[in-house]
Amino acid sequence: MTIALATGSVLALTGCSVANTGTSSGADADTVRIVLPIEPTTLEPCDATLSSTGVVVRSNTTEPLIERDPTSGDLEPLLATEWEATGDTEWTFTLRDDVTFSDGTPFNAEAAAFAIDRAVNSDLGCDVEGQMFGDADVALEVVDDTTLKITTEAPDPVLPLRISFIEIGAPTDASAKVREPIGTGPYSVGQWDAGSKLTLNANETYWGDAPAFATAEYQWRSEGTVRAAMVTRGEADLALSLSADDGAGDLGLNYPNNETVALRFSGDIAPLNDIRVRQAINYAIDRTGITDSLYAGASVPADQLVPPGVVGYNDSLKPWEFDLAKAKDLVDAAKADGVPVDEKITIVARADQFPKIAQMTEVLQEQLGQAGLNIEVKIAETSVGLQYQVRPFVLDEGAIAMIVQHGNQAGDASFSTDSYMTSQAQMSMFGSPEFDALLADAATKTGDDRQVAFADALAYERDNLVQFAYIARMSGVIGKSAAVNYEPNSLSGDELRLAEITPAS
Amino acid sequence: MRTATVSVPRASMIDDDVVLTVTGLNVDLRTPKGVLRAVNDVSFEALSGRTLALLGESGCGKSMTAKAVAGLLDPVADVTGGTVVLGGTDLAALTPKERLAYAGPELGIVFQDALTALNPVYTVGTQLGEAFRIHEGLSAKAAKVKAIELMRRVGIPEPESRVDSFPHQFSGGMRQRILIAMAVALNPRLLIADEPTTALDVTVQAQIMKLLRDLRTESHMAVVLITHDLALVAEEADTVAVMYAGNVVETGPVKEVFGTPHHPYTRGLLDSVPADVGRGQDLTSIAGSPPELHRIPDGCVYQSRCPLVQDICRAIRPTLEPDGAGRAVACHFSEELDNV
Amino acid sequence: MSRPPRNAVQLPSGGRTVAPPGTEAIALPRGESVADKKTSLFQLLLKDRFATVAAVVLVLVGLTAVFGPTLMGDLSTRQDLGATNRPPFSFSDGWAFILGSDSLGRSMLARLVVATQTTLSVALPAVAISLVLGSLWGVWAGYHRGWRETVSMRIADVIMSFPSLLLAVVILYVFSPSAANIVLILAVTRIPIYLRTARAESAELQSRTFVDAARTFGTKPNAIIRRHVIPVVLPTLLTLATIEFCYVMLAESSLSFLGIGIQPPDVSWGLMVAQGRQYLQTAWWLSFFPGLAIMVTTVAANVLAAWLRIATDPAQRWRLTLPRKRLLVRLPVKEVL
Amino acid sequence: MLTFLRRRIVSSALPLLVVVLGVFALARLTGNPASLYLPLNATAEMRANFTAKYGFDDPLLVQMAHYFGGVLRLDFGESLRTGEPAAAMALRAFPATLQLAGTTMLLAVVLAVIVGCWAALKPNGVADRISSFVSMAAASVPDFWLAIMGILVFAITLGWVPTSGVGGATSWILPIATLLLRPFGVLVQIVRGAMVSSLSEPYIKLARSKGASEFRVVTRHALRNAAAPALTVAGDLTVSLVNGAVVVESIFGWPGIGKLMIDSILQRDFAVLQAAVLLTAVSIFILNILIDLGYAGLDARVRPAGRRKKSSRAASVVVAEPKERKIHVQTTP
Repeated sequence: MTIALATGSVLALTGCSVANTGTSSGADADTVRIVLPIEPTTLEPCDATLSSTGVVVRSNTTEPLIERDPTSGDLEPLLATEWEATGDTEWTFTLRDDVTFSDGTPFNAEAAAFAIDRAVNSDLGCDVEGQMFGDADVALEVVDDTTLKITTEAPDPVLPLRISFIEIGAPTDASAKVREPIGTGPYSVGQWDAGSKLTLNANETYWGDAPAFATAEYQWRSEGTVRAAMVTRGEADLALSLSADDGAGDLGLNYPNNETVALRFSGDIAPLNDIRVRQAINYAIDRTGITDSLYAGASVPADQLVPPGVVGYNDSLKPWEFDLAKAKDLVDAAKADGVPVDEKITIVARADQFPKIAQMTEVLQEQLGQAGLNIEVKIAETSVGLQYQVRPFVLDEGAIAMIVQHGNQAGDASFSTDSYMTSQAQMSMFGSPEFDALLADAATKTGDDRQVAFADALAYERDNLVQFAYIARMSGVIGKSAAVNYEPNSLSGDELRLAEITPAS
Repeated sequence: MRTATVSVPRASMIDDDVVLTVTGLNVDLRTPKGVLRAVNDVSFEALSGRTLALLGESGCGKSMTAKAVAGLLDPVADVTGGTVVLGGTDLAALTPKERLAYAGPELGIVFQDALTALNPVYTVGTQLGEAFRIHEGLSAKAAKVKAIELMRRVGIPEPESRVDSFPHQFSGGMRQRILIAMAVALNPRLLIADEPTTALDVTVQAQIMKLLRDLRTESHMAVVLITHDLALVAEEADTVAVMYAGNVVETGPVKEVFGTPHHPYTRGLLDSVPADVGRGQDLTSIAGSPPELHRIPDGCVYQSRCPLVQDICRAIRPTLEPDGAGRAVACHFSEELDNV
Repeated sequence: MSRPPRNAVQLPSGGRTVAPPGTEAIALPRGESVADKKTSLFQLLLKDRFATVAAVVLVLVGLTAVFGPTLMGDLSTRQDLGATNRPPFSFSDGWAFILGSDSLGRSMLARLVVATQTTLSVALPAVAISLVLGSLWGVWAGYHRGWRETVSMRIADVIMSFPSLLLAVVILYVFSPSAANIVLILAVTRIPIYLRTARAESAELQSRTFVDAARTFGTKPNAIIRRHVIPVVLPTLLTLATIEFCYVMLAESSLSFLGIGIQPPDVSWGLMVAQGRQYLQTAWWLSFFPGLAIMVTTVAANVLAAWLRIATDPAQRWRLTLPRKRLLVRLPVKEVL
Repeated sequence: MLTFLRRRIVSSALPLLVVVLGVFALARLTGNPASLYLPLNATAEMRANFTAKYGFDDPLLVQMAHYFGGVLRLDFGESLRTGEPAAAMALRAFPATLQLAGTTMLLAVVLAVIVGCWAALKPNGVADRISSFVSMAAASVPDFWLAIMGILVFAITLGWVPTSGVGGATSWILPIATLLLRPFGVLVQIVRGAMVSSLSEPYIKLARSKGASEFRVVTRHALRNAAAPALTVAGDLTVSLVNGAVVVESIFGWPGIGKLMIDSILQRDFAVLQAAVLLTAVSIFILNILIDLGYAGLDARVRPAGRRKKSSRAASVVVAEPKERKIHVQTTP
């Protein structure tokens, strides 16, 4: 009646229809369908270190000069065929000569230099700059079409590793980011219906082997249950970022994702300023209980910030044992020395940072409480959580034990220690001059010396500083339908190489 | 007043035909205190071209009787006995659906409060035309023409321009005319007028009663006038049925009943009207108030207020006894009444 | 036409207090005394099985909220990582685990009981605050009309078109995500609902005769509002409040879903449903029981409110007391449900 | 009518401005978004650059002046997240939400009218109780729970509908069903209540006395009168659907304005948030005007000033019957 008419007219006002109304179900042998937790905000190659962007972009639409093997950690040639240090601060890269961008623009040293300069030296605020280069700029010299010289301000033994994070996009605007870049990868950006779907098409002029699927279709759903459901129902071939309880069942593949979860202490604020309290916390945590009950045994207790396979990993360190009595003794001892152990310690966690973070927070509160500490919890949305996580820190709320999750994707411990351990690091709340010196020394070393130096530094942190209570080495779950073959690796959440996916039949 | 444009009256062309016969009508009311008898064994006849008045105080069951005849009882009230024969059909035996065919063409009803009885969201034209649309299947346009004719018939000025107005844009008297127009739209045999003038002031009341009278004469309808106004009954009705506590206590031609009341209640009513009291006589009123439905005594319904009450009145309820001369009364002592 | 006698006397009305609509002309029993009326309201309640059940449920929920947390002690927080997600209705683990255990091995029953208090202590104050503020404001605006009405309605427009989620994020950012702040957010964002309804009713009432009459006696506006407007508007607003009670519980649960609701270790039904959604496929009971609790409480509140509305309305009360023509009795309760 | 519209627009412009100003100020209370957009180990210099680039260190009034300067040139700023024009993002997302909300409300109203009328025919009867019980129970289930359960049952177990996404007709079923329940439940109560009181009005008896069938009585006479309160509530519910479809949109991957808004809030994407709020506020404002017009269409008594063709006629009639009018006035005590 009239109400219906009024509502009807509202409906009619909407005029045009929802952008894309093509159905998304129904398997197509030429298309691989992937469901992500969130929509990439951009496909800009210099932001590919953001995992939402990188998972689509890296080694799919654009490629770096060098890529790192996620399993062995070795650097492999890609757009560059070889590279060597040609001076204290100078590296020379030899590039392929048979590559063109998907729009036909030739790939050469000029293009590579443009891309690196744009990512590292410009004011664009590229994510890769912040992640990998910091304030340091690099000088680029194009020797000829296939030779590129890169000079750093200070000696940098891991420059090739850093370079491996720079995706090379076709020369475009140096002063603005591009949403849909042109690259050299096996795929190029097809249709992007913002909000609902993104399609990549195979790049017909690709220099390497053609990928198995002609198109790749990305969708995004925020709920893990829904992503899992899409795979079980055959609406998607791969679903990323699942958890054990999302219901993917047999279609869920576990893989270690290199992420380490830890409690990071504000070691300058009482009562966390006493090392015995920090040690007590380490003893009070039932790590096995957490990994078994919350993660169904797919993750394991963590012993240090970096996972095995990373340069600097110390394989002699073992996870702290669960010993409540010892924890209580340590707290009592601190108390006897006048440490205000009754002051509250707030466990801060970022909501939805990783699966079951809220439950983990509750477990930690319970377990630390049993050691005789006064624990409160605060689960904050990301923006608020970041104020506790990075400088300038929130310092007026008493002692903070922040739950952090760190993934070292670069394969070198220096990337972790620079961010989390030196006393002035962006995400470290305290340190010591001795420790800083150890790390600085290690950073200049190469080869086996580097491994030993960082491993010793990590042992020093554990014995003398206790900046962290390491909790779990995480694992990820990818849902995979029976229609495709794919073997997840530690990088899968950040770099999902479409070329590695093949039809099952 | 122009009338000729409306279709030829279907009601009887001559007066004094029996149009409606109500016999032994019982209406029960489901209430929190249990099932109560609201209308008890009521019988009357309505003749074409004549007006029957149902007279009584508020709550005596006269409106309930009218609604039972019209089939408009509330869900809590049920007809539990008796017949309502209109033009040869017992309406009480019909299903609500079958009744629809009679509502309008055979029977019209005029309600008391025209403002609430008219639907505020439709124009009067729409509402006037509705009966034609329902029963004669006319188009909206044709129904509107009929509506204008009807408005003219009941004396509403400028009907062509007012047909699209809404009820709230009319005065009280005009609204009542519209209600009457609706009731007579299909020239029913029987018109029930339920306190049609109570909400109006005296001058308008007279205009409305004249309209009703004219319409009755024109189409030889039988009119059942429901009122508590003795003067109105005296002016307008041919016969009267006096009701008390759900029962008809006295009935007969108005002149006779009002002239020589045979029931103490009728007598009491008449005595309380100043105009009928001779100079020097005391103005009386009936002591007490009518019994509530769940406290109606076993014997005579009027026993608690009756000046003539005897033991027999408390034991046996008098039935309505016809006197053979067109009158009937329900009182053990009706003959004694004249001597009081 | 002869005129009716000017001095015609109209007959007196019969006594009546409570009448079904349309049965005005029938004398019905006179009203009982006030004391009688109160007991009869209770008796009336007992006559209506639906309403009785609803009342019992609400009383139980209320008692649980008041005494439950004390009775449960630390049972609701005692974790057992070795016995997580145990299914419900197994008697082997003792009464505390009759509804199973949650993802940290805590007793579902104990947590539901403790959550009752949090849930009600968010929902009830939120509804009460917005009801009181919104209604008074609306009645005031509607009574005075003019600029006060216009300004109030535009303010309501502002609140209505304001994204309540932004407000939630801001308040939780500037302050901390506590139950009190969630009450504040929910209360503020729901004020316009009452404001608009109260204004409309009050604007209509202020032109009525009995308000006019009060005005001619020189009664002050506030007194008129208090004595004549509010009592008339109140039933509508209370009905609205019952519906809002449901809305507020759901909104709190939606905030939890978005991670900005009640924060652990506090626990509310909404938070339990939100957290349990991760386990829908493996442990349905984690979100099912708290969801059921929300539903049962809401339905009970609405059934009782609907009943109360009829029971306190003189024009409708009779409906409850009628002997039925075709009785519900013939239908077993199960089928009716 | 034009006068009414003009007055309505003028009196609503200010609230719109207040909404946008409020969103502008409140959003900036939630802190500098730099840490969200920069790498975790970004240097202080990068932070300073970012802040300066977007003017987040300017005084609020300066930022506001800057923003509204842009708005006057129809420049609503760019998204921090995607770099796209904020207005384009909001306009792109809006139709999806409006279609979803519009279809949902249409269905909710139609169903609620049917069920509400059915319930009102016998107040307190079996139908009334069942419908009241079912509608309230339906409306009290948390929507995200319902959405996920719907996916598990109807998409996975039964395979009738797709799990999520915007596609063919079947992909609309679950989101609409999820969104439908609350408006439906609330509207059933409202329609029922309004119908009960409308059905007890004397004009219903009048319609019956004309021989109108029960269907005609309910649909033509009672419903039209009961429509006004239902319309108000339906309007409010539509507003909360447009504003509050966040949960359903996120779960079903529906690219609507609710999802855009919550993402913008959590990501401190101020320009997009402002554009989205402005767009919804304008649409709510239009909706409210439509509701007012609907009211006027439903009931001549509340027709706003300005459309005076008919009332001039009414006035002339009062003049034509001065006597009756006068007497009427006199006899009113």
